Amino acid sequence: MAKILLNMITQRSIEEGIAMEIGKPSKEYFEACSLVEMNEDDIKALGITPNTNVKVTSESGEVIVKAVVARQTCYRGLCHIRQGVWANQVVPPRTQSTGEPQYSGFPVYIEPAPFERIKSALECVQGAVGLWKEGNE
Amino acid sequence: MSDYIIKNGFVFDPLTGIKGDKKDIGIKDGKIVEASEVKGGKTIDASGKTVMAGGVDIHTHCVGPKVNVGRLMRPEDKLFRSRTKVGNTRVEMGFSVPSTFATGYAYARMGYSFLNEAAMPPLHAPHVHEEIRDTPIVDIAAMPVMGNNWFQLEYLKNRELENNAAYTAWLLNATKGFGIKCVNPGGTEAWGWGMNCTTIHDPVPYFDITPAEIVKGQMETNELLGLPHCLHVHPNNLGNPGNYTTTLDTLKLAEGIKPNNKFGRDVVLHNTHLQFHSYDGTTWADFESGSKKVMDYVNAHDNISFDVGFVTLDETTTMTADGPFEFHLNRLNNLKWANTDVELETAAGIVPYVYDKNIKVCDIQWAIGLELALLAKDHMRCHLTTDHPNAGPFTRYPRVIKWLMSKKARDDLLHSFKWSEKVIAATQLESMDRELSLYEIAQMTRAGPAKCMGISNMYGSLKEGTNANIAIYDINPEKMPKDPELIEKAFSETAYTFKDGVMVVENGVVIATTPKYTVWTDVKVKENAIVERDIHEKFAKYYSVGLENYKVFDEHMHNPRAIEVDATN
Amino acid sequence: MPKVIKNVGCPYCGACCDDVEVTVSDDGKRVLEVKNVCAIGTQIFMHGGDHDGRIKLPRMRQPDGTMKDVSFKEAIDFTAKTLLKAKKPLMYGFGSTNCEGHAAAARVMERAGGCLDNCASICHGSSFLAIFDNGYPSCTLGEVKNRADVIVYWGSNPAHAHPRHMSRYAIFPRGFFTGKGHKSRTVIVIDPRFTDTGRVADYYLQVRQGHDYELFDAFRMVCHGHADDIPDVVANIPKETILEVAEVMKNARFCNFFYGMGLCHSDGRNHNIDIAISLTRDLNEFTKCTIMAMRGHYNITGPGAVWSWQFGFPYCLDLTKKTMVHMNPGETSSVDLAMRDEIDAFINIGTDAGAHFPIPAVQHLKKHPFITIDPSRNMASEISDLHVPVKICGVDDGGIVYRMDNVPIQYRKVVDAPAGVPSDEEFLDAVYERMVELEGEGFI
Amino acid sequence: MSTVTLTAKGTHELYLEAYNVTPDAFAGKTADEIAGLECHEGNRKGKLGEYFDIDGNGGETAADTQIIVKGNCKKIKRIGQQMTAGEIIVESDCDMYTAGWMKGGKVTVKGNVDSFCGIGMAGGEFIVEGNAQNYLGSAYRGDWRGMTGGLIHVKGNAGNDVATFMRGGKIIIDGDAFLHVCTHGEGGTVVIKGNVESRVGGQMVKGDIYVYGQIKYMMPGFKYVDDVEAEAVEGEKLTFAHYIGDLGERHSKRKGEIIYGNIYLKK
Repeated sequence: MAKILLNMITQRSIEEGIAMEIGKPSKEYFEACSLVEMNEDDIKALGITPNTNVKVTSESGEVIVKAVVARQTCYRGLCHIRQGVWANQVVPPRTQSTGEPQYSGFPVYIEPAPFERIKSALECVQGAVGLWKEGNE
Repeated sequence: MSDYIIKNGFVFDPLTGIKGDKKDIGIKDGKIVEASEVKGGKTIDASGKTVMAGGVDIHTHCVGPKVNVGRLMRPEDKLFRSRTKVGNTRVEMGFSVPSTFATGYAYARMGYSFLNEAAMPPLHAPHVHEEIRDTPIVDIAAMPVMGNNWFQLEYLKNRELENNAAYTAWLLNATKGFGIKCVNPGGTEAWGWGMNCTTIHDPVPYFDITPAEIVKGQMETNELLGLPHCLHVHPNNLGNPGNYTTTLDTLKLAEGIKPNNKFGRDVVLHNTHLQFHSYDGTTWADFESGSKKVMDYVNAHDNISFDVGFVTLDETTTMTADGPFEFHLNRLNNLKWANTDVELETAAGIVPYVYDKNIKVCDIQWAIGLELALLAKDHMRCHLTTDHPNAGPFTRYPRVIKWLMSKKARDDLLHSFKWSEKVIAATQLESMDRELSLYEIAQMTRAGPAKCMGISNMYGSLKEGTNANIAIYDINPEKMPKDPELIEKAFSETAYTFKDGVMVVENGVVIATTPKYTVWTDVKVKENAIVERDIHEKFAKYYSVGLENYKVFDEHMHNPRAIEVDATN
Repeated sequence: MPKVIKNVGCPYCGACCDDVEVTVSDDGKRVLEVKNVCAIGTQIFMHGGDHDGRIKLPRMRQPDGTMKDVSFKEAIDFTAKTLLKAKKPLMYGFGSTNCEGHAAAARVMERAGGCLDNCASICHGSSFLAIFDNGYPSCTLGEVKNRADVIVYWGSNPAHAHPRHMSRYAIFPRGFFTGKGHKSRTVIVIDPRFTDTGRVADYYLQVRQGHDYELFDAFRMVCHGHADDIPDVVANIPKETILEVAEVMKNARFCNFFYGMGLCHSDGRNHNIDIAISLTRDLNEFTKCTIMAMRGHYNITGPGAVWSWQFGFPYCLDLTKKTMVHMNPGETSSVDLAMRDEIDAFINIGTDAGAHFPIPAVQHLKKHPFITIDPSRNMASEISDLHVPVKICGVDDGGIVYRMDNVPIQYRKVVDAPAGVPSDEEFLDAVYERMVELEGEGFI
Repeated sequence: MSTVTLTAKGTHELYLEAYNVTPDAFAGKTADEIAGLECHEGNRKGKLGEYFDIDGNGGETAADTQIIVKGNCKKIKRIGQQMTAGEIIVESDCDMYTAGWMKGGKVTVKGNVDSFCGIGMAGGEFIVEGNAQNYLGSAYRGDWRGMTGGLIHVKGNAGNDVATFMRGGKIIIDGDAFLHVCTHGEGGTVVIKGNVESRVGGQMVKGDIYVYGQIKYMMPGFKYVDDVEAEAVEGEKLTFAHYIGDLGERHSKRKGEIIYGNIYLKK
């Protein structure tokens, strides 16, 4: 098992769009967005099999998501988390004075975290502002 | 609502022939009445002041999609250049392309009450009506552009005038539009392929029709329907040296066509912003005025009218449905360029432009505008515009009036130019002594445009029974100021503006607002199955929006005021 | 009898499909079936009207952290007072509000003296910055359908973000001069990922992420006669490919660039679009060429239009002076305002800043009063002090929206909202009236 | 020269917009009158006296007025905005638009400045002893007239968008710069003594850029032509590799010769 440095982007996907309209607290949204899409060889380089949980760490935060092989292929070195709650745990808020955060193209470390739990959307957001309690779902 | 008597003002009302007589004007229930009919109303002392009907702007780009792109793309037009709000009005932003609030308030401060938005892309009609709602005080009409519309190109090519008329009536109804506007007829469709039509005989790609056929056909259609306004044309070849020949070719198309309407309109063709179409010379190097050649023709033919499009020597924003022209302009000045081609209908381009008084061409353009107005014999057919914001913002009308009324004012400026000798050589302005009178200014700014648009029963006059839209300027015709700057000042901010009988401006400050109206033309025509079928087919196949969503919904119209036209016979 | 309503606009993406057919229940309260709509749009219609999951009353956060139902009157009063108390409140969102709502919000924030911003701030704001600097040679979508024979999707993925875009407007439809549909068009996709859109392309260029600007420059070099000076590889694309694709663009009859977040969100932001606009302009020397932003929400173009005509700026408005308006993204943009702690109250309307802002920005915003106005529960509502439910524009409220090409589309109401739930406009107008009541005279 | 000393009290909760802290506004005013000048904290219109202790009177004209600003100015915007003459010395960090649209005189900041400083500058001198953030010496949104004259000297680093739409004047950065230097440049000179990430001279029409360190990613539109000796900063004669570009951009001709933008990369 290893830790690798990748270039991360976050974009819209149709799965995310459908799930978002069903509701952000829904199971569909959780399943659509709490994963990181990578090149197959980068997953191998991590020493894990696809569908293993990983920890993604950026300059501004960290998040646990599931590593999957990107169907919309990422070249080696590039990874993608669908836009939304989990991606935004690590997206740097710096805007280059344009108003737009660094959603595309920022360095992240990815390391295997097979035994870590993926937080729910609500836990991620409420947790960040001190409102999270068990049973809030 | 209060009633008023406006006492002792010098009244100028060309539509009733009043030329500066001292006369009292009454306002009752929002209408103009005989002063004696007002009992117990408030008295406004207008002694030593000039009283005119509310101004009528026949050609301005004040609302709609390209105006709004102009606002959006120019934040620098707001930076340190906006008026600081006074009182409890909404904020007023922008210089060359003001916000809707700034537009309404500024026109009201200048004593205007009616605006004709000169180019409404039909597909964007709901947008135009949304902006009309947010433009306070002034009533607005909008003309759908029809010089490059696929339906009409086909009907006119086949000389199916009745079908063209039926479609035109449908389009006016669908867009809640006012009249027929043609911009660079055929040339804008050619721009769909990056091309243009620069003479009236250039064939339009694919459609195989010429601009001449479009203009003539639309003029005939207009008179077949009997619309209040005549055909309103921005001819081909705008802004190019030597283009006065294209202009004359276009104007000649009106020969033999007679007005047919019940609105008191005498003309069949209105050439807008004639200044941009009166250029002589062959290149920018030998560029010179062609105003005399054009005005000789205009003065001799009384079924055509024009507005000037005065260049005001400001930094402004050009915008027109003449898409290829804006691309061309952008290639000259290399500033930012916006363009929108509108499916089946039209296009628009927007480019910021600096009319720099140190540039010879700009100064010649400035002179040409003034020459046209000074050469005109009938100011009922010569209207004051700046083609806002193309040749300058409408807020410069008072400055234009100063130049027209004072030889000293225009000579001082002419002689201050860096290239003044060259400018003088290329124009005739220096030799012209004429100074227009307040009566002629009233013709140019209210009576003439109202008559030409067929709305003189409602606007542009102080006739009893018309809407009480009145401007009172702090200028005494018996003691005209020596300092021309005072003329500009007086026309910039009225002493009082009344709109529908409500005092909306007092001493140059907006103090109230009032319900304002959207003026449109409701034409009844015979049922026409061919046109109905064509409409359904084009919407099903080629438009990107559904027919049922294209027509402006009634709830999206703001205070409609329909002009009824029965063309069923 | 269930009723079928035709020509309905879809309240999902900026493609604003207006051919949706909705079947509603007898009582006009529920949507039973929808036709001509993508998978995402279907979900939205199904959430409109009066159903069990719908929130019908405002919810106010209690000291113990739980939410309690309150009346709309209380919600209006709380919102008005929050705005009046703040020195620099921010109202942000508007991706799913009609234009009437945008106008109402502008009136409220002008009076309150605060900042007003829309989702473009974190989405196509870069496009606005580029338009400010370089213009926008564009067209309506029907022009693309009727004329365009070369379509470039650059940093955009309509297969996922605008599901019916390719079939309605860009690749497949048969237009007037494009009678053969797909066969008459060449499709070029440029994206660091081999997306589902890339799969329908005739040319797919896997650009190195963050280096689009250089690739645009290389294309421009071809237009300016410097093809020979292009380095062997630019942004991972070999010179031969660049030359080949440049020829396709130059030889088009009508070429259109559709670009998306791939340009807006990566390094350089606006400059990636700015240079795309320059390339568009260059190509007009050879052919006809236009460019269009793939705007996200169905009416995110709306606030840009409404606020431009009201104030002259499309987004990031600072109305704090009350006598004039200032705009400068980077300063007056929501995420920057949040990160720099420039503001002291936050209203999230018709969007979900809780889910879509980087989390540190959310943490900063949460230091101050935080209100959400939105039909449904979302991440922002779940951290708010007050959540006000409103009608869903395009489902239980009508109004004008602007499609991605600035074409206004008049949306229809298809079902009734639960009784008592106001539209955005109605709620904001009530807040304005309450502010006037608390302070005195309103605008004339 | 009269000196007015302002000491920030730190009483503002949000950012303070001190657009009247200029020699032009202070000239001819007593300390009391200066205290009455307007400023803004959000939507609250305040007076300078509420936020600063003010000592000393303004000179007769802007040119003979010096302003020294003490205390913590990290959250104060617009100091020196649109000034035409005189001098301002800020002893701490300060925020956005410092020396914005400046026409003359001198501003010295002893700490760091935030973004949009020296924006739209037309003349005068602006010295930053620390770092500057983004859009240093750039143009206001939409304006094609960026910096047209004057000198900006940042002794530390700068962020992205240095000198966008620059048309004249000079910017010297002793440290590094990030992305986009002189984008849309139409004149003027930028000297960066450290390294730059990328996009130097993109869409550049005219102007000169000197880089002493490395450019990580060179624009494809710049082409090496020759080595030259030049003095980018007075007294520092060095040898540079000379590139012309942006070959993807329009260029005008003068006397039959095409005028390009220039990048000089230190050998």
